[in-house]
Amino acid sequence: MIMDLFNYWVVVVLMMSGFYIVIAHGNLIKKMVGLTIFQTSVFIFYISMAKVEGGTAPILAESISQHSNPLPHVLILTAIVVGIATTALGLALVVRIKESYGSIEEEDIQQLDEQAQVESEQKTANGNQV
Amino acid sequence: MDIIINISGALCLIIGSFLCISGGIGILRFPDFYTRMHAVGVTDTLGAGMVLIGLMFYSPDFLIFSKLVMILLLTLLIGPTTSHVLAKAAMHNGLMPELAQNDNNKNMD
Amino acid sequence: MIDIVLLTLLMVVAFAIIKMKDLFSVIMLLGIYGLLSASFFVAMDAVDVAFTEAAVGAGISTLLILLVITMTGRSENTTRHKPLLALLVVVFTGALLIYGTLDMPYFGSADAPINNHVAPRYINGSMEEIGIPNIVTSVLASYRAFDTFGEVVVIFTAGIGVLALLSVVPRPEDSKKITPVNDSMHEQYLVIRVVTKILLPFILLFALYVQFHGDFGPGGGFQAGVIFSAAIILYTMLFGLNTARKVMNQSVVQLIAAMGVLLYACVGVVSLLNGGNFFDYNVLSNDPVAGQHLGVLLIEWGVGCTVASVMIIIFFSFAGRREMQQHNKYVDNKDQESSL
Amino acid sequence: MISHLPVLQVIVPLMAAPLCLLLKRPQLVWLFSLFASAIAFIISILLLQHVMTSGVISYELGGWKAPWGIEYRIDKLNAFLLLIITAISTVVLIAAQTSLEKEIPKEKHTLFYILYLLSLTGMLGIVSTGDAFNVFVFLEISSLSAYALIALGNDRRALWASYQYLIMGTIGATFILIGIGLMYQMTGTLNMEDLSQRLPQVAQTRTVFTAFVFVIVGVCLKLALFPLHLWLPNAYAYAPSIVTVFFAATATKVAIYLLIRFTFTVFGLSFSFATLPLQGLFLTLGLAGIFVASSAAIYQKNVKHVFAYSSIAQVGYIMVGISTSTVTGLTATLLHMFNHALMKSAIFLALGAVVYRMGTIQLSSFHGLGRQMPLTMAAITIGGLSLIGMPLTVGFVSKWYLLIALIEQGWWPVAVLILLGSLLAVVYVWRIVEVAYFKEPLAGSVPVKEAPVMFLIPIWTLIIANIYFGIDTRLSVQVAQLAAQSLFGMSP
Repeated sequence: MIMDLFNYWVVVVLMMSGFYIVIAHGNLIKKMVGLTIFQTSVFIFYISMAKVEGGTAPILAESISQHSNPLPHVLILTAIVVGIATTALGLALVVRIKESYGSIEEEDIQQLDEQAQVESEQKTANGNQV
Repeated sequence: MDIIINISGALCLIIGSFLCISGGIGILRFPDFYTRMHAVGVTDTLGAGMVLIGLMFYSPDFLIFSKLVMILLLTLLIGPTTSHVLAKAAMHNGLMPELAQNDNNKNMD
Repeated sequence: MIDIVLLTLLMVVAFAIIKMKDLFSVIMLLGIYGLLSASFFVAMDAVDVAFTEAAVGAGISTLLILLVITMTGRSENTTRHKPLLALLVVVFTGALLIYGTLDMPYFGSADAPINNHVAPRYINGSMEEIGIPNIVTSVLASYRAFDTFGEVVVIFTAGIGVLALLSVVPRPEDSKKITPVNDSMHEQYLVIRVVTKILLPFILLFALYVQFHGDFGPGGGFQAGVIFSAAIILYTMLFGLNTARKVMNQSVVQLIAAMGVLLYACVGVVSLLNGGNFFDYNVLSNDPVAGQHLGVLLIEWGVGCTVASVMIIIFFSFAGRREMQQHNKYVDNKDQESSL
Repeated sequence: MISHLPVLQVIVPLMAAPLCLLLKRPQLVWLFSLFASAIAFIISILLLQHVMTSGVISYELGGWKAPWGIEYRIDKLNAFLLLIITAISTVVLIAAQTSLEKEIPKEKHTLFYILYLLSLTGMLGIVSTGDAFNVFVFLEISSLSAYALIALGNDRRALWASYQYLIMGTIGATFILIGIGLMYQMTGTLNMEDLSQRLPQVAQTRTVFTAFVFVIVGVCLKLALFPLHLWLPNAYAYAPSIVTVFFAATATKVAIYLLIRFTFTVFGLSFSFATLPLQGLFLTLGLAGIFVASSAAIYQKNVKHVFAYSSIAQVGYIMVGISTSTVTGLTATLLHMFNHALMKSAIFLALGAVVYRMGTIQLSSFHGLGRQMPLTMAAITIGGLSLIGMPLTVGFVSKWYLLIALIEQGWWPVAVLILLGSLLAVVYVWRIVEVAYFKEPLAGSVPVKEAPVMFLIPIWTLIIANIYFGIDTRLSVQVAQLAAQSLFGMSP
């Protein structure tokens, strides 16, 4: 039982390390890296379940009778593309954030936003007094 | 005939793996960037080459043999180039070899 | 056995990524992570997926992140916000997943539900119905053609999104100025430039091989598109963005991206007009199997075109943004000097 | 051609998107996307008619039978949703060009319309499909375009909001992917109809339980259920006005649709409400959402923030409706989805008009606006009344049904709490009305004119719809009731 499910448990640990990076780290690029690891680990999970003991790659040939399951492969091909699309868009956002905030650390950005908020409120308060 | 092919194939694979391992040890043991580059560059081109040649001995048909030849050519072309570019980039950014630095220091003394 | 070794390596790399502060090493490790998972996919018989993961996970995405850290800096702040809470969430989620694995069919078992319901039809019937040895391609391009269509639209969306976020209005002096190919740097790049020039035709040829060979072995439009764009990206990196833009005109590339999606959709529309359902390739020709062949061929072309051109668009946008930033910095410095 | 309507519904806006790239001229692109959206709207009307008269339509893509190929399956529920989405999209697009002029640089207009159409396509695809994995693919189309659209806002906070949304949205989508994978592993199928038949055999396993939890959490991230709502207010507040209108009216509805589809159809009512304490969970979170978000709305300075928080509160009402798990409760939920789309789109569109004239959306800039922009302010007021649930507006109808459902169950305290929640809505709407009608314009502020016609037409179309469906409830109530009944497996 332990060996039979061992692969899945390792995959769960991989997923969770990616997930941890996403939520615990403040650096925006590191977050994207974490997201990629999280997604890749989910792909590993799908591909693991497609494996059939003694099977071969799902390409038909005369001498081969047992194939691994092709359907998860198809799903993951699609999911990989979705993953790179998300990464590209996320990175584009990071570049723009760096340009306009001057930082890619979550804490700095939140601080800058709060400052801007306070300043604009002071400005409106002054405006009301005038 | 079969025995000769098997033995020579195995020999190539063993030499190749030995070279790869020595390259790995080289990365860990050598003192600075350039000597490490040397360890990786030389042994990986040769190591990978030997493994590929070893695999060629075992290849069942001509198609796979020719694919292996192509991979070999590619590694022969790319391996040295990447080593060269890496070393050059390091040089360009002012990274000096450790031995040269030692010499300089001695001269200054 | 080999899968356990690979999984262990993956775990080591993942933990190293959590620990590392230097983003450059993190990205290198991410590339290694992609390559290791690609090797794992080969061990799991998923050759098509391995091919894609190697091209995307270890190739394009690593390259993109590297390009981004040249603009954003490579060190990470040490402070983490609420690491305990995050750890709690993660441990809870992980525990739930482990709990869920307990009733799963065992790894590699042939009598698991997934091997006995939908999939057998693909393995046993696809040769007669579609006539292509690579089952993954048959499922991808015919049985679940609409998913693949969605995938092409996703990548198109990403291309348009990146363009909307990063596109720079070209400065007028750029188009007039004829920039020489960085001659001062020529000597430094000499070897790699020569080698690249030798390799480029082979890379492009390989892309075409992957495109057409997808029916028989691993490969297909997506992998071909990524390889093709990799060749262009290599060229851009060595010969400069402006030179590459002269080779690949950006608006033409955008046009090709749109045409790829439209080509894919039009295959569906034609099958509609011929009296079948959307993406029913059987009606494309008198003989159903020939129709399937034609349909698969055409949509793979659509996928290849869109993927290649979107990847190029994405890379050009990032590189163009970087160039603009450097130009602005240069101008700023000059202004400061002149004011002094 | 009529039998191909399900796929045309999605394909028309989808193909229009790359075609826009070929047209180049922003004006043309705008007209073209308006045209495409209008065609989608007509198709959705035809589909709804067809479904009401002759039942469920199943469309096999690629001609492959259902568990092997991908199936589009249109029943009353998704036909209703399709109608909401396409109607709002079309009406909103009318004002798009005028609004964009002020908010987005000219050279990005074409890209904006392409992303808008792709986002529309994604939502329509999620709603039409009968295949679990296809849901994931189209979910990503709509989310990716949403991230890009939100980031087009001209405040730098739009970028940060969009990034946060991207992280949360991708985590949500990955959770859904994990859930789908687990379900697939236990049943071997991805088709929803097939899943619903095969899942009961393995319903007792721990794997299916985990799959259910992951799907529900993933969807709840997308629909901004309290306490997973943190990405929403900023994303709505800093996006371009048109994007806010479109997403506020449709995006959360699509996520709620997914929730209903997975809990009621795929996992089945008995499984969903028996294995997890969903009833209590949804009720608690829904009520908490209503109170927390409504009170937060009261303290906002930015008017878009006020109504963004109000959206989270409205999600709370919808969840309370689902938690009753009765036909009446679900009818109230579906009705509220329709009604909320109507009122929120009207309000946010009117706010867009204010931005067009004033260039800002702070509460302080609303001083004396009731006299300067009477038609726009009237629209905001009527929309606000509808949010509160005044009789003669649509808001009243859905709250009424919700109360009936709660009283049927005998949940008197909850009914009282719902009424209290509406009082909070009175407060935050009143703040805006008070400033606009009873305060003098700030000294030194430049007087502004009424909003342009291209704004007033869609705004007042929506407001009239708000009142019409508040008085003549036959159509909406009937459709919602039939859809709810079909989810419970009753044939009308």
